[in-house]
Amino acid sequence: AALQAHFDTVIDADGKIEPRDWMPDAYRKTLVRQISQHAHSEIVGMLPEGNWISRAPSLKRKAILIAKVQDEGGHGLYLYSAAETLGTSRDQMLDALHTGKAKYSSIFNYPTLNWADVGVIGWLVDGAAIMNQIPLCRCSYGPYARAMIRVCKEESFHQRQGYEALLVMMQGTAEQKAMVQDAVNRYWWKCLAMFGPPDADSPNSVQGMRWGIKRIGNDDLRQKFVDATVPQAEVLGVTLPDPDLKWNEARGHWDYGQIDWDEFWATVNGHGPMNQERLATRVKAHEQGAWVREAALAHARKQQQRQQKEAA
Amino acid sequence: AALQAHFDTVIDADGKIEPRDWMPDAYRKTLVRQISQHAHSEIVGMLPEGNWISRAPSLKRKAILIAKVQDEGGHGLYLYSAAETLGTSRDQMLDALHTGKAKYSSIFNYPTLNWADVGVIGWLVDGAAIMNQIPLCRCSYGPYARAMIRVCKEESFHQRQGYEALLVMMQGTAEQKAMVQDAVNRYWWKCLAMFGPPDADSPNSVQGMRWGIKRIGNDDLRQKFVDATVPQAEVLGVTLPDPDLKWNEARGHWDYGQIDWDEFWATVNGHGPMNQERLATRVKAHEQGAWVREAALAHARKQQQRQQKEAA
Amino acid sequence: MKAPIDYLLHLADNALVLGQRNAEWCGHGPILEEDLALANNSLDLIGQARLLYQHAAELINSNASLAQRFAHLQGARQDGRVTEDTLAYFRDTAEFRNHTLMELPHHGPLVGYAVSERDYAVTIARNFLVSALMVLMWDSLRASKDEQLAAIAAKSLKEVRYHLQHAGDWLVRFGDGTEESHRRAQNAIDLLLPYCEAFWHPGPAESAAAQDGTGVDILSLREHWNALVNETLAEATLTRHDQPHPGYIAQGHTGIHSEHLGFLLAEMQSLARAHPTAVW
Amino acid sequence: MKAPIDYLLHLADNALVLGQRNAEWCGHGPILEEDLALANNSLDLIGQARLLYQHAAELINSNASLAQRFAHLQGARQDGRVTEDTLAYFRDTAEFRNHTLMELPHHGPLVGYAVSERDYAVTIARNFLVSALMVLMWDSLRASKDEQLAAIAAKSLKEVRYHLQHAGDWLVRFGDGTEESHRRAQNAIDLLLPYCEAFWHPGPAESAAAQDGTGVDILSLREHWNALVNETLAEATLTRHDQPHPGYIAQGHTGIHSEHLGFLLAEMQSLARAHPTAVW
Repeated sequence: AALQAHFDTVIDADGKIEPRDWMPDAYRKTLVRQISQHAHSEIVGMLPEGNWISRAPSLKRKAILIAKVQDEGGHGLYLYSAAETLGTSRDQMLDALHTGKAKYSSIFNYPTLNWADVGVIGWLVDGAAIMNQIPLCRCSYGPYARAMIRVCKEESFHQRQGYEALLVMMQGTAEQKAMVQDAVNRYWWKCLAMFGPPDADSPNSVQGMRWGIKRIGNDDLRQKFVDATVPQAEVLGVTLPDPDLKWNEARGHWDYGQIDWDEFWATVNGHGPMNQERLATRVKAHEQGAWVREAALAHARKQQQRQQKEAA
Repeated sequence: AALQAHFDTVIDADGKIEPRDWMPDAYRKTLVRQISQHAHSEIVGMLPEGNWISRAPSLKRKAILIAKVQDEGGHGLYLYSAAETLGTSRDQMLDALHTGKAKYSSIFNYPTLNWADVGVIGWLVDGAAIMNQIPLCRCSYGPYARAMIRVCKEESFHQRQGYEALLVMMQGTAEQKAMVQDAVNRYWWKCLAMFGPPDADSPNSVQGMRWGIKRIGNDDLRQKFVDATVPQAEVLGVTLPDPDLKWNEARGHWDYGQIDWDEFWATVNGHGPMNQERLATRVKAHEQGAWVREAALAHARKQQQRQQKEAA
Repeated sequence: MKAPIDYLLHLADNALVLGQRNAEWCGHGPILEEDLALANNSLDLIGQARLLYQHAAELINSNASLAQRFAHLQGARQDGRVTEDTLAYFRDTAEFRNHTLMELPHHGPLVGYAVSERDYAVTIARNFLVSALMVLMWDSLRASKDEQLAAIAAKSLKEVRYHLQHAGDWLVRFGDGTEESHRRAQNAIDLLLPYCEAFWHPGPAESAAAQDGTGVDILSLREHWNALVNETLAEATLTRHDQPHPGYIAQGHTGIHSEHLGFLLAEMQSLARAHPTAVW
Repeated sequence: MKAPIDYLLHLADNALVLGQRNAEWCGHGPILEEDLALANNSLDLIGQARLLYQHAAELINSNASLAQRFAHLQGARQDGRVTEDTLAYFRDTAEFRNHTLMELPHHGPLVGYAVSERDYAVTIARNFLVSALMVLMWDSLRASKDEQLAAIAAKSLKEVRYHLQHAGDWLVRFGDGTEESHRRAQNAIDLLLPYCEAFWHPGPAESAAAQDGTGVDILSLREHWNALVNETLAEATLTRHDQPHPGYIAQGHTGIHSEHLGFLLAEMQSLARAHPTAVW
């Protein structure tokens, strides 16, 4: 009870909980779930963009894309580390991913179908992710907050790179412009859904707010995203595929149309276009890499034995 | 002895030996070796051309190429059948191929590196093969002779198709012409070597001649091929890569340069550019197809059992 | 009367893409006879695609607004006119109208740039599911008001009847063969059946063609298709698990493909695109 | 002084093609850290390739006879001038000058259109054998009379030292790890060592560069390379079976490649070639 009281004090004072501090089990569990889900998203998220590395249309874009996908892997690494400070191993988390117990961001269950998808993922998907993540830089759990500061910094860089790539394409040939518009058409609504169901339908939010894990509601974040993105789309010269999109003078915000939540939930629940493919690809990479990991362990054991012998 | 005498009489009279006829063991063995080697060559020979099916530059050429590779598989099939009449099963022959005991034509140990290779294989490789094979249509072993009649007919068709494809390319862009010349440069000498070592160094020839399995010497066939091909190259507008190539008025034949027999033997003995790849590909196809063949057998057995039950 | 151009392209792309996939086995088949059978299947499909593209090209060349729509395709033209090869080799992924089912690789579910061994069960299961549809489609299309299409249908019907026979026979062997072959066949059916849902969600071009009598009311074939499929699956002792779920329905026929088609086309079109003015 | 153009292309193509291959692992690695390491390796190599292609492009643009020789490459030009992308994306297979070793897929010996699972042992063994060479090459090339090339060498040397360390460490883990990893590593070494013979058979451009002091006398590095390789193989308990035989020596560096490069380039160049005038 004293521990709980101390915890509550820290939380109320917007202080940081650190790995060795006492914390409620539910807090710990929620954090592990959220951080590992975020880490999984980074790892699974390597695949849609990785899909275009071999075909990047210039060496410069190829290098930028590899560096970006590498950054995502890096985010995955330190998010797994942050989650490990809560007492769950990477193997346990990977196992939860591979058996379908853990989720990852549903946006990655859509295919990347043309080169502009890479730019649009930077601009819109990373853009939406940043909106979601910036509040987490102030999250109550120290290692997570610090990881998120680094993640957000790099994601902002990726977002600008993605947008810049699209700007160049929109100054190009008719085919290039068509690619960008096609990619925007396919990704726009999925990005709005990334902020999660309306607050009214979002059960985890209240406790998350209390714990300083979640700080802004889904609908507010979504609105913020729409407001920020509409002018960018205008500069770019693409049409956002929503006939209901219009400026609401009274609200001081952009109104937007109805999100297809049935489609969202179908995908979250495993019936999107690529759920099976993404997960199976991760599982296969892991399984086929087993002999590599075993070799590393076996060799380390042998080395250790040799050193012990020498020491003896 | 009476059997041997009868056999000799048939051979001397240029008659045909049929599967149920008595024949010397050495004759049978030589035939199995030669026919199966020929069958293997057809099967392995599907690979260099098959390499370009997916990339054929027009639908018409794609269809022609698939049909051609299919024909080669067909030749393989009835050559295996012809060899089976001599009491060796297809499985035994395949096993000999896969374990490296049986040979196939060494020409297929070179890669196909551009689209013109497909045409050049038709024109030069099939052309050389036909020169080698036409005499076999009169071979003393009936099933082989009959198979060869069909093979030669289809090969002649392929040769004309290959030459025609090259004619079209030589009327095309500079890049197309360069492809044809590049392919001819790589294949010309290998094709000359296809007729085998000079007769003086060819130990199997004498007995083969006696038995009516081989009817014309290597050097004569090679000369015939050169004489037939030089004018075709001129019509095509390609240069045959041999500075010593010139018309010899006295002989009434084209003189040609020295074949690199070291390179020929290195390749025959397993050290060519693609010996490992070709064989490993065949072995892999066979091994990975094992479950298909087993399924077919298992199903046939089940069917049979069901029929017996019904009959009972 | 002529069928809508996108309907012709849908039929042609189906044939070409599946033909391209099946030809990948050439030289790698599990048994020589199957190398030949698959090559034969592929030849038939590419032959059908050629007739359909030729028909489509004529339509484009003789219609100013269509000519305008395809004006950006500059490769493999003859005297400035669109050819079968212009349509096959110079359209981008999003312009292809084949069902997603046709473009899937011969293995289980993986992302576009994964690699995996080919699985003959996937090949056979797809050929079976597709041929069962095409037997019904071509049969109906013999009555198309587009006479050229009707003629193509009559020719194609004979071919796909054989494809259906061949694939069905093997599916039965696999399902009612060994434990491994049964497992592979069941996995393949489980993988592919959901993609078949797209058959029953026609795109605008298919609907337009059904309306004007040049095409088929595809939904009218559904029951028959189910019967064909169920009969063979039963004989093969395989199970249908395709309970309709509220999930994704493949949209390749409206131009939204899987990650696989891009790689297939990159390879298929590479040489033609490197030499857009060449004649072969 | 400038190195011969074909020498620059040889070095650039080596880096690009191996970089392209190694990037194939991205998202499919055996362990997340290796995904990152391979991506890093690939980034370094593509960075090297870019510097070398830029240098080569300048040389071409400032020399009339070279400009003529490359006039047929029309894609990705800027104001009519050849760019790094013109050289990377618009040359055909036979124009590439990389060692055959770089283009081999991550699996055992198979024909060009076979498919197979990737084998990380092949990846590691190749990176080791190549890095051992490049450490020596770049070290020597720091003294190149082509100052730009010397600068590129100085930068690249640091990178490949790390590559050598990384690949060497893993090779030792594999060789001296489990039975399976040892077998895989030995197979990979057996597969790849014969392709390394090509290092010691320089093409005309390499010889010319060695002669005029812009390049390296590659044969002078052989002993050192052997020592580097033998030392790590010994630590890895792996065996060298590469008794010189009178057989084929790979000729990729003179433009005669394996069947694999064509497929790699078809994929890599597909988008750029589909839009030759586009700026990205």
